[in-house]
Amino acid sequence: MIALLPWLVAAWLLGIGLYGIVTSRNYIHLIGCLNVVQSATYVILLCVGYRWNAGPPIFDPHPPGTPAVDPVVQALVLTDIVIGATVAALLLALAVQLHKRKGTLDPEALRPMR
Amino acid sequence: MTILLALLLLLTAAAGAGIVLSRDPRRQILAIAGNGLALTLLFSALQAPDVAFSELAVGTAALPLLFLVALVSVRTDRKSDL
Amino acid sequence: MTDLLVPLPIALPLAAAAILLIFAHVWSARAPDAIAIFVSLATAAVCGLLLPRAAQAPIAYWFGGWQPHHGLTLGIGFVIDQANALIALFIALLFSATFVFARGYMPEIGSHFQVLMLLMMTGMIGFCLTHDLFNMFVWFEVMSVAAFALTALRLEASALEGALNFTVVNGIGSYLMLAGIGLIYARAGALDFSAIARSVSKAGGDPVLTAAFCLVVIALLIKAAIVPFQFWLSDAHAVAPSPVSVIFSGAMVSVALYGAAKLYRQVFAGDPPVDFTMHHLMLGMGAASAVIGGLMCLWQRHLKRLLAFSTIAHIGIMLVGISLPSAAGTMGMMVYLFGHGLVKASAFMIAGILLATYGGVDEIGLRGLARPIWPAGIVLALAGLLLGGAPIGIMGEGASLIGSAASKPGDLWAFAAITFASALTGGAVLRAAGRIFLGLGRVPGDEALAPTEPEAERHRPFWPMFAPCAVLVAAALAGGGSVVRLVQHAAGSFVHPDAAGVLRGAASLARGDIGPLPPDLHPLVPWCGFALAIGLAAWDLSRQYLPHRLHESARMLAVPLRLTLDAAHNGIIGDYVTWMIAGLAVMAAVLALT
Amino acid sequence: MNRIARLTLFAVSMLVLTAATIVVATHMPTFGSHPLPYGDAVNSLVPPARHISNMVSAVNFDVRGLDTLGEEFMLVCAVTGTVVLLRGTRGEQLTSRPAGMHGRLNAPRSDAQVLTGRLLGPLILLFGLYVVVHATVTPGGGFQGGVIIGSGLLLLYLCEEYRTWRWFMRSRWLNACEGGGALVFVLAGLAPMCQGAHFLQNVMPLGEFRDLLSGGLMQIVNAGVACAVLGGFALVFLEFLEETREPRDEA
Repeated sequence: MIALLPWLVAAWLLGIGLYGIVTSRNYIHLIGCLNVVQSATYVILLCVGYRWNAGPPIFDPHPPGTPAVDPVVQALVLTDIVIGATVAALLLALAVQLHKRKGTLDPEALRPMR
Repeated sequence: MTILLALLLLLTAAAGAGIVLSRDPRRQILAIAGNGLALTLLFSALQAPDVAFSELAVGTAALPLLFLVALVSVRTDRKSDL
Repeated sequence: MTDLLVPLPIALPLAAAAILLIFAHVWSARAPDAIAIFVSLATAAVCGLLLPRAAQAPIAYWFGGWQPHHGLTLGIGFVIDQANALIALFIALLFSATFVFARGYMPEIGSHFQVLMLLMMTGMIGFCLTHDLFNMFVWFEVMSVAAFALTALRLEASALEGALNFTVVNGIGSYLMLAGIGLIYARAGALDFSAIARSVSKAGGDPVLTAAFCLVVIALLIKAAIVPFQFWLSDAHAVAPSPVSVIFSGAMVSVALYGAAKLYRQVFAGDPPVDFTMHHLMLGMGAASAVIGGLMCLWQRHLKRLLAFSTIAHIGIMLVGISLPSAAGTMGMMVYLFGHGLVKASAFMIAGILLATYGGVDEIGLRGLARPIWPAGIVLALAGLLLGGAPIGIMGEGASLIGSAASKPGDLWAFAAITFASALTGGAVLRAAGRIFLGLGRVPGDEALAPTEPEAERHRPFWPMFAPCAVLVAAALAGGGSVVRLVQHAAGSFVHPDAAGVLRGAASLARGDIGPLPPDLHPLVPWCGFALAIGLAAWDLSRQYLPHRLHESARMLAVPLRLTLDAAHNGIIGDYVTWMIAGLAVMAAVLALT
Repeated sequence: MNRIARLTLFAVSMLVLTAATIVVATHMPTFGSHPLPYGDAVNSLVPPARHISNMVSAVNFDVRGLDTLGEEFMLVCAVTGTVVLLRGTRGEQLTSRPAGMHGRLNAPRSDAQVLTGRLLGPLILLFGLYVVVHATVTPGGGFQGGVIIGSGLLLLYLCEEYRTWRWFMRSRWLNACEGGGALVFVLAGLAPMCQGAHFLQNVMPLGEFRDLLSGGLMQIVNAGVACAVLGGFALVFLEFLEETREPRDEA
């Protein structure tokens, strides 16, 4: 079961995040849900690089050559975290400005120009 | 180790659902911080201290702060409906 | 020498953007414009220098000096074959023209406009040149994030809404892409294209790899605005500042599609489920985008929104080109990409000129007003002719390549769809040109009132804005033969890349051949679509002379379809995401049933 | 679509996708025990080649340094975009000067608050700096340290007076910090090319294994990243906080 659990948890996060986005009635809440979708990618990447009975890929106390998990996916997730935080900041800025213009944050009360 | 990982994965799943299901943005900020903490724990268990560290800095501190500040900006706005 | 040149197309604009930002408070009003024009031209020059070198043999360059050894790639490589170099050159030139067009566009935000535009250019160029999946994702994100910010620059409510929809939909797309990259890494243990291609050919038909392909390609199709992922595009393009729309339609969406073609031809080539997805599902999605985009285009009166829908239609045509089994389709798509980019960029520039000069782009509201700037009208009409399928210039060559690749018994319906769609868009643009610049097609009653909110862009002198768009449209008219020759040479190593050579550390020009081109279409065929375009424009422009009842009944026939499509493009983000998920599910279902 | 139609379509699609997910999940390589050729190669080849012990930093700043370059500029993009969007209505003039003293954000701070802040603030900044310089040895690095410092500056706001805080936080300094860090990264990439090496090639002396200053060029890249992240995060917080001013402050 543990073999499937990481992938199922990732899929669950993806699905529940998308559910939140689809049903959200507040842009700030929606941005939070987007973060949930993103955490699915963290879980996938880190679990792909995991290895039983291996240490972190930092050879500080232990010498190089001891079994270690994959450092590459960890570097990818670091990049991913920056992307998530900055996109969230940008989205929040958009939401704040939109609230100034329209006085509401409800996506369904908004109609872009036709 | 297996049990711990499984529990942490389930905790992450629950924390993610928590963000989605807390529809009130004020309460959602707490959920976001909680999710950051859950992810931090999961990442440490997955032997990724570097990532856990950034998730701690970003997910539990910077991101909730950003949401908080944005929420305050929205509430400062005169036409507020929150 | 070559080694010195390869990093420059990304290093130059990045350094320039950083410098523009550091001294943001120092620049005089004109300096950032001049720097941006200079840097984009310099980037174009570097790409131009790389082009003949890449034509001899693809250039493989390893950042940080991490050459692959023993077939194992550690670092990130750029592999510049002729196709990549051509696209990078095209992007840099298009940005140069846009910077000239946008001179003095937004002085109030200082150098930030140029910083964002330069970073978007870098993102696109990096996206095209890189040979590493995750690196491709990073550049894709650079391009996207810059695009998100640029969309909302005008800060009107509609611009903010458009940007929010754009960001959320594309953000979900990029996370799906990242999930796909994770799956690929799980199976292949590598991120380099050639290394992944090796694993794909070993593990043929593996569901994990197929799912990964779908996830990655969906992100690219979302950016390329293919039905049912297209909803964000019309909201975003219509409200973005005109110079930004020029780039969006001229390069961004088609570059994403180019990325998809590259993944299909160079990484997942020969994987049976992927082949099946491309040849059946993607062909259908391309044709659907073409028709839906064309119809919506015909029904718009807001010129920028009209052009945005025509982009959806033409991107659909390009997707049809990629998904045809024949390599000539892929080659046609590349030719079409250049032609469409030039034409659509100049059309959006005309819209920008109208906004800057008359403070609006409502077709009916502007009727006959723009007579004094008649040269712009000529360009818009030319753009309409080219979009409508006139078999001249770069677009004509591309369309005839795609058409001849599609004119096989099984694919004739796709051929009919793309001819029809391009006639629709051409008709719409010609109609707009006739109404705005010639004052044809008087509209009775309340229809004449503009339903759109007033909008205006900063007034700038006409000729400096007009010059770049005249140059672009002239290039699109005149460049046909030479672009076809270049692309024909490039398509060989694009379709049959030398993957083994890259892993050895030295790529060579592969079998340099895409096989015999399918026979040309009958010379009358393209003119049929073209005649339809003219007819559509004439029908609407001459409606005051037609019997009212005839016109009215024709309109009523289209009403149900029009209402349905309008209702789908309602600007509600929840709906857009639902459509996207439905698209994903259809993809999964089709794959499961085979 | 109305709400019900949307939820129905969503549910049906999710049903299909759940089935697909299960198929894919059962075909995934076994969790925790499948080959990882790329990671293993990094773990075995890089410590002797680069003399550093933190492989994640090695991948980030050296082996896949180009990714981090792109990521840094994406940060620049997002921050620039956020700043432009938030400044839109205020204009830059108001941002470069602190607003008037009245307004709710200048509420008096209690002594305890000020004391905590004055003790904690420097500690956090020091900790951030520590994290930055230990990039090549222990977990952490320019990115994490930059975030800590950038957000730590916010603490100054919470416990000092608004005026004092604004004295520290000038958007042009932060701009220069952000852009400067990014520029350092590009230059660190271009400099090795003067010696005929590749972009971002680590041609500097590599130092001792596990030494604080090991890693050669990575140290410079790391410092650039720290600056860019620090400036970026601080700038975003600054602009958002300016947004919380009462409208009458702007008069």
